[in-house]
Amino acid sequence: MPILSLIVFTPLLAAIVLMVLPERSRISIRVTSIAAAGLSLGLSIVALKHFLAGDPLRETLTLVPKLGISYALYADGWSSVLLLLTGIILFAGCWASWTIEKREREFYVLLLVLSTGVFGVFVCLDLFLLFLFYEIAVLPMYLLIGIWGSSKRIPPRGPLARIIARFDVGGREYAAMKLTLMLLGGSALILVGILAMAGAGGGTFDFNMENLAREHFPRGLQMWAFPLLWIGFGSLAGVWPFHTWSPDGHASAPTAVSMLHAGVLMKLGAYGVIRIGMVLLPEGAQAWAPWVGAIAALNVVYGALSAMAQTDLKYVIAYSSVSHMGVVLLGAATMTVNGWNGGVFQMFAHGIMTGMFFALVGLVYERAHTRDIPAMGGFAKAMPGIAVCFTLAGLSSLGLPGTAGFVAEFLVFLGAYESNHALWMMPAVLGAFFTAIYVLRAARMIFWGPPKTAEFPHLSDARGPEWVALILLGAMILLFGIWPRLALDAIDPTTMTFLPRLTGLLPH
Amino acid sequence: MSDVQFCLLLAALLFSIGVFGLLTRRNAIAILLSIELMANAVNINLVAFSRVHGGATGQVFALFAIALTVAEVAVGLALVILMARQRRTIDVGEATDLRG
Amino acid sequence: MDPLLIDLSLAALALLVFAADLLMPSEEKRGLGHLACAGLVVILVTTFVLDLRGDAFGGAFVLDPLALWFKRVFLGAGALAMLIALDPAERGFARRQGEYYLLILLSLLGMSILASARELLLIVVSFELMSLPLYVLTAFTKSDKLAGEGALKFYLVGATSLAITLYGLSLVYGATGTTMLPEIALRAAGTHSSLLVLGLCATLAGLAFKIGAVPFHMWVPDTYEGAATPFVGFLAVAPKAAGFAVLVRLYLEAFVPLADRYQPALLALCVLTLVVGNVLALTQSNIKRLLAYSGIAQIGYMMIGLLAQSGEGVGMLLFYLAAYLFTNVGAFAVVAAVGASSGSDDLASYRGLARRNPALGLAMLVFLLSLGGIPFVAGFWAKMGIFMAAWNAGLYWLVLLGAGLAVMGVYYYLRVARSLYLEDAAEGQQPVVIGVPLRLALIVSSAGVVLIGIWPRPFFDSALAAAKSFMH
Amino acid sequence: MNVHSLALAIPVLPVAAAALIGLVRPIGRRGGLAAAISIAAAAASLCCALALLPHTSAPFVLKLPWLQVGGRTLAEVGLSFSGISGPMLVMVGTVALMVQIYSVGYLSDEGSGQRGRYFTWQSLFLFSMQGFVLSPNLLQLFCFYELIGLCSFLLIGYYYERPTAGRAALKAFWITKLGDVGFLIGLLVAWVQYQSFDLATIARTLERGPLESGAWLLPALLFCGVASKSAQFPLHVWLPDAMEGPTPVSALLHAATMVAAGVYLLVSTSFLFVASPVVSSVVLYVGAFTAVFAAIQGAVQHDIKRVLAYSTCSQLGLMVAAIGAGSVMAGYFHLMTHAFFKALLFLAAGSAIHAVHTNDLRLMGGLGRGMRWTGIFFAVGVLALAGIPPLSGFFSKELILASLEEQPVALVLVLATTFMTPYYMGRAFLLAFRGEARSDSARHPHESGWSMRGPMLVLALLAIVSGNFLWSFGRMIRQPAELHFSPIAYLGVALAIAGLGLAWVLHGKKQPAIDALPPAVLQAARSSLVDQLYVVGWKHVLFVLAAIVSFFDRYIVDGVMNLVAWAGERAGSALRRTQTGFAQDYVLALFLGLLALVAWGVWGT
Repeated sequence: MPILSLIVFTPLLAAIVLMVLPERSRISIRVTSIAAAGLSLGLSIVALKHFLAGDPLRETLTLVPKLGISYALYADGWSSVLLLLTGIILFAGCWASWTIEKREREFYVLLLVLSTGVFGVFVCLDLFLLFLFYEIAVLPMYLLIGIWGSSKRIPPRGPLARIIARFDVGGREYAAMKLTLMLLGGSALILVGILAMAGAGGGTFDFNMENLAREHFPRGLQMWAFPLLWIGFGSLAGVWPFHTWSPDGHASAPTAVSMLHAGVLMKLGAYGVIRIGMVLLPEGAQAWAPWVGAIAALNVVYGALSAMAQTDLKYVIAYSSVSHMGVVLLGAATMTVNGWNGGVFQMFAHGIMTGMFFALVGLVYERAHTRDIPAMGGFAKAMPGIAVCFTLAGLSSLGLPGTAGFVAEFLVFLGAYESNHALWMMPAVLGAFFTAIYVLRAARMIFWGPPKTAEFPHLSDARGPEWVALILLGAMILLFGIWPRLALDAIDPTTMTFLPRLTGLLPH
Repeated sequence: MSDVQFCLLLAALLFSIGVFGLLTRRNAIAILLSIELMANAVNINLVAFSRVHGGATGQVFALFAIALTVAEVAVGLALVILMARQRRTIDVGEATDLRG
Repeated sequence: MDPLLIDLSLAALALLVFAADLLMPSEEKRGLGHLACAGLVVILVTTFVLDLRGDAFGGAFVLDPLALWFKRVFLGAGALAMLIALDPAERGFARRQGEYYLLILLSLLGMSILASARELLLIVVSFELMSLPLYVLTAFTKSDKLAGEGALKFYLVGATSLAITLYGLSLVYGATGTTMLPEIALRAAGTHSSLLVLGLCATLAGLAFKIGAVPFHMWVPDTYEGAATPFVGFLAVAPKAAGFAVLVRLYLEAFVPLADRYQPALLALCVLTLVVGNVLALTQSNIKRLLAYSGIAQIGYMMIGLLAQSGEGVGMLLFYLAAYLFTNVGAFAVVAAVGASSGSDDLASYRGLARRNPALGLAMLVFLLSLGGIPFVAGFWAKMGIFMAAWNAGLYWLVLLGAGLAVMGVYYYLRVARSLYLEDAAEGQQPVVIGVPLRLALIVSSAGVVLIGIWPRPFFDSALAAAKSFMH
Repeated sequence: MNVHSLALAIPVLPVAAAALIGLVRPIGRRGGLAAAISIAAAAASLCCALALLPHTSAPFVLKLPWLQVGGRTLAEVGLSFSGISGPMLVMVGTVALMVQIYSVGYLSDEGSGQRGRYFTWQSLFLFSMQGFVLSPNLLQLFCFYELIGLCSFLLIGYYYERPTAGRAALKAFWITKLGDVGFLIGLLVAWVQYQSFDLATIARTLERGPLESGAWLLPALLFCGVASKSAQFPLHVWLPDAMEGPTPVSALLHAATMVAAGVYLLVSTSFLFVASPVVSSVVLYVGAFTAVFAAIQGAVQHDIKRVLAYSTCSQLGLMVAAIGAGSVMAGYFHLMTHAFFKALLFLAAGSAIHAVHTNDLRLMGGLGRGMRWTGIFFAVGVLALAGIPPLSGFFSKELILASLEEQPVALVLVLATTFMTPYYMGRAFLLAFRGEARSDSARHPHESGWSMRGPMLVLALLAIVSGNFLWSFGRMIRQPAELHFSPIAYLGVALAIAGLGLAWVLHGKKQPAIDALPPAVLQAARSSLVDQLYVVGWKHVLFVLAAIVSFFDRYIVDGVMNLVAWAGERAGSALRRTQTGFAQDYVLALFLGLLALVAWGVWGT
């Protein structure tokens, strides 16, 4: 049974089914999409099991031999963990969109199409197909944010006020356009980078990653191709200064989309940087590692500090994503076993955690009708469940032991300290501390203290379907925090197969 | 200088005059005439070259070219008439509704 | 089979329509349209069923896979244009519609011959046979001032460029003493006469006008805006393809020995076209002008295929043309539909189209995505192929530039998509209703776009094969 | 039931209780049931600890690989039971159990759901603490250390609707976290230096021979963690504010768990400190200074709980100083005895507060009459803390003084402390329980019920007798335990009695003076300078920095992006002007193009 293809294309099929379903029967629409998501989730668990059992899944089929394009899927440790992440977030996201009313069918269709793209990128061995899936994953965002998003106008100040006013910064259409263009710009660079590798043979193309991994590209090519891939994928991973789409994008997007985008799509970028940029271009990666690491370290602190200064809850979370993705890329840049394991684990941990955050923000917003933190207060009495979940997610994001976030960050710190640039560890640790400050501060202002207004005490706690996402994600945070080997035992072997390509060049 | 080169020079001169007229005159008819001039320059070229290479190719080419330009100008005149009908003028400079 | 079959049958079809036009009473001339359209489809089909190749007139006329590919593009464009035109013609100029179809057929005949011509004189004649009807068709709606203006500009620039082309060709003839392309190639190999170079540069200028490359593009937006939309769909595709046919024949066969002389000029044209086309499209508010400028940008991408100077390059150019055919004709079909219902081509009249007519909105979205080069629609593979060809030809930075500008392109295509999907219809905007033929055209073109997008392999294969047969 | 499962049961029972109460809503909503479960679990876990106590002679370790990296084990999770952890387990278990029982009475008027939450955190807290005590390696120590921080955060913030509670809770969490940053880095250092987190392994490596360089790094970083949790100067600022929590919580925090954790960490990693004299002396002086500093602060407070808080702070200083001086025995034993009498003091203070509904000494007075039991308990606590023989405090303080004989400076400081401690404790006692009542609520206080008195009684007994456990304790942790009655010891006792006497003289009258110290001292002691520094760093450095960064992001980085788009549009509309609409301009462009092409073609190459 082609399990991987099923994982990838189940959402797409569901989307097609949805298109023929009547717009009216909302329950059947929801059920279909949730069922599809659940199926993908279940199968991705199967895929993970297969890898742990020692026979990873693989599917191959040649598409356009003249152009060296083939349909090759392969679930290694990283892929299967990230598949699992995607499955979880998608499933939770479908539940979290329970309250969508406006043009519900189109919403779910786009959501599912997008997730097909994401699944595809994670399992695809053929760079060309990977690029295709990448674009599918990015593009529906435009409509998803543009149609279902929410606008928050920031009255423009400062030197560039006039221009910023022109572009109605914070508006959802602005956010959607900026996100789409920046990510497509990134994908243009990726395309060139991919062509550079695939065409290096000269005359003919070969897009298969495994074949390319066997090649040894000339140093010159590696030197300029790596930055292309790094910036290209990095712009999706929120690498400074190409992160600016993410605060606006995540803030404007509807709940489920924020969950998927921050939870999974940003991982596509990081995955690309490591799996393609670093693994296929080891020398380039080695040469550029100081830059990658330094900017990643910058990301961590920069994101954390920006988050500290925000008053819009969604912006806080969005900037925290920027900071946490910095941790991922830092782990990648260390080029140590711990660093890479930590980086990939952080992808998973942060995905779950930020997904939970956005789900909660959505719930809070639906109830309080504001995202302005100072305007909130004393919600803990009205919505204890949400308060607990928010605190849990916060603890994971500040890397408290017992949550998934700790394992990831600890491994990355360790990797950084072991690496040739021991000092990278400092900003990372500092960033974690800052996270403790802004996350708990936000939690206190929202949930603690006396209620700010009279109706706050009468707000309702999460109920019914809303619990599903929260419980699922919360359980994951704890499960993988207490017993990280569930994921780590899959991540580690894959790291050990890839890393030697780089460490072989290390001057130890 | 050989007579061929003389012919080429003449043609080039004629062509340039055509270009000049084409760029400077506003009257549609005048512009058509300038285009005619340019086309005739071509014919001179062709004839001259056929002298060089011998054979009839050049002359045939020239004949065809003449025929073509005639057809071309016929269409042109039709368009000018249309313009005259629509705008009561044949000043090309008047027709600038489409721009940007 | 007789290599002239296609062209002869086209001519016959034209005559048939002409005769029928004379005989038919002026009420049911609509039948002519059906007749012409059906005829084109039949011819198109025959090109697939019969195995056609060979040459005539001592090699002056050749029917090789390359020519065949171009002819199919022309025929397809013609047939679709007819379909789109049926209703508007009935509404706009019911009594004269016979001429309309006749002129399109004649222009098609010209193109079809042009694609096979390997002799300068034949090229010139067929080129004119193609161009003259286009001038007339542009001005076909006599009552419309804009149409007249567009036609006049089109004509002036066209006539001038014809003169320039002729001048250039005369020099070419002078320098080589022959008009047969293969001969020219042989003789050119030896010489480096600046006369010849002058000639082929002048010719290049003339042809650049036809394909609308910057700076010879300025007629394009005005003509598109002025002319009737159903015709623009045709004008935007077929003549451009024809122009590329000539360019390929002349510059990749006859003038190959001088490639290093004209390559830089061609490169400059290409870059200019890419940049200016995209930048100018950024701020357009009239959909036809927007599509005109974006079309110019598309031409820039096709020229990359030319620049690659390789069989792969030509093959990808052919593929691009096929994709462009469906995409662009389809897009203009939508414009025609909306224009007919709202009477305006302004972007504003596309607000909330996705709600007013979901099918139409979706079709437009598909075409826009294809123009923007987004995966799973034809345009993506077209750009991709061009880039890969360019890469193999070592034009790395051109690929980078192209890819970057493609993003810029996405911006203005998304602007349209935004008014389709994100904005709500202004009050008073009715749901758009479209007639059967137009719907048919839309179905065909969008089906083509999606099919190529999902399973491009057969198209790639045959395009590359055609190119291989030409660039041995 | 074998020892392993006993050891396992110690942390597992409380966490099971916590899960039960926290996750099963029906139980969580019934406060009484929750309390019962939690207390039962605590009791059971205490029993296990007691049952284990005889086996300290046969230490054992249970391990499970927790992180597998690069094909080998990076870190393990497990239990290590030894003479070090044995007594601690019992102490923690006892105090926690007593506090929980006490809480039933103390929180009787709380909402039932609220109590459910309270006992969830309590059980979780017990779990974290016992897990911490049983940790075999640094990583696990760190994990539970953080969990302890979390639990105290939650408990301090128990009254979450009080703004002050929230702030205090966060302050505690952040400051301890700040110290833990050091601890965390310490972990990294440990891994790079010793390739292991396992304490035993590290110890063995050290025995084989000291590191060639950087041996000071690890202990120094660990001490950051210690200082933050055990409230050593300058990281002590969270401790007084932590009084926002319910009084039983303060008792737990200050006696058995939060602050004890720091000292226990110091104890269990003492071999690292031995290896680097520099750090040890730093530890010594920081401890000694904290002892005096806090003692001065304690002498000027009006809030009875704050007095106790500062006394905790200063006692911790003594323990740290002792360990810094190299006598683990002294520090650790003082931790034990202190736990009992400090818990007692807090619970007694709590019962007083519960009666008077205020913490303010100025509004108390004469409570001894109405609440005889409480008064006696408090008095016992005071005497024990003062180190009056034969109470428990005397023994441990003896050891500490003895351990400092070679350290003149520290010795002086500690002696000063031993003089001041009895003074301010005596002052607190006299102001609260003797003299005239100074407020209506203080006039007719009613003694609290047995659910509160019982635990106090137990603790009082322990506070009196636990000193005699010294020798068995010494056997357990395999250290020589003897009291040598040196002159310093006598001096210590004399100073203690002097301190009490001074308190009696200054505050013993019917209308006692609240503050007897010279105003200058009061001024100096009350101006919380260290706090100010934190506030400055917080408000005027961190947040200003954050504001700058986010401005930069929004208007510079983002601005550039927008600028690019803007430039594109400008270029577009500029180019549009070239499209004039004049046919002849088009022709002109055509010719210019032609010229360019020709020029390029003919002369270009």
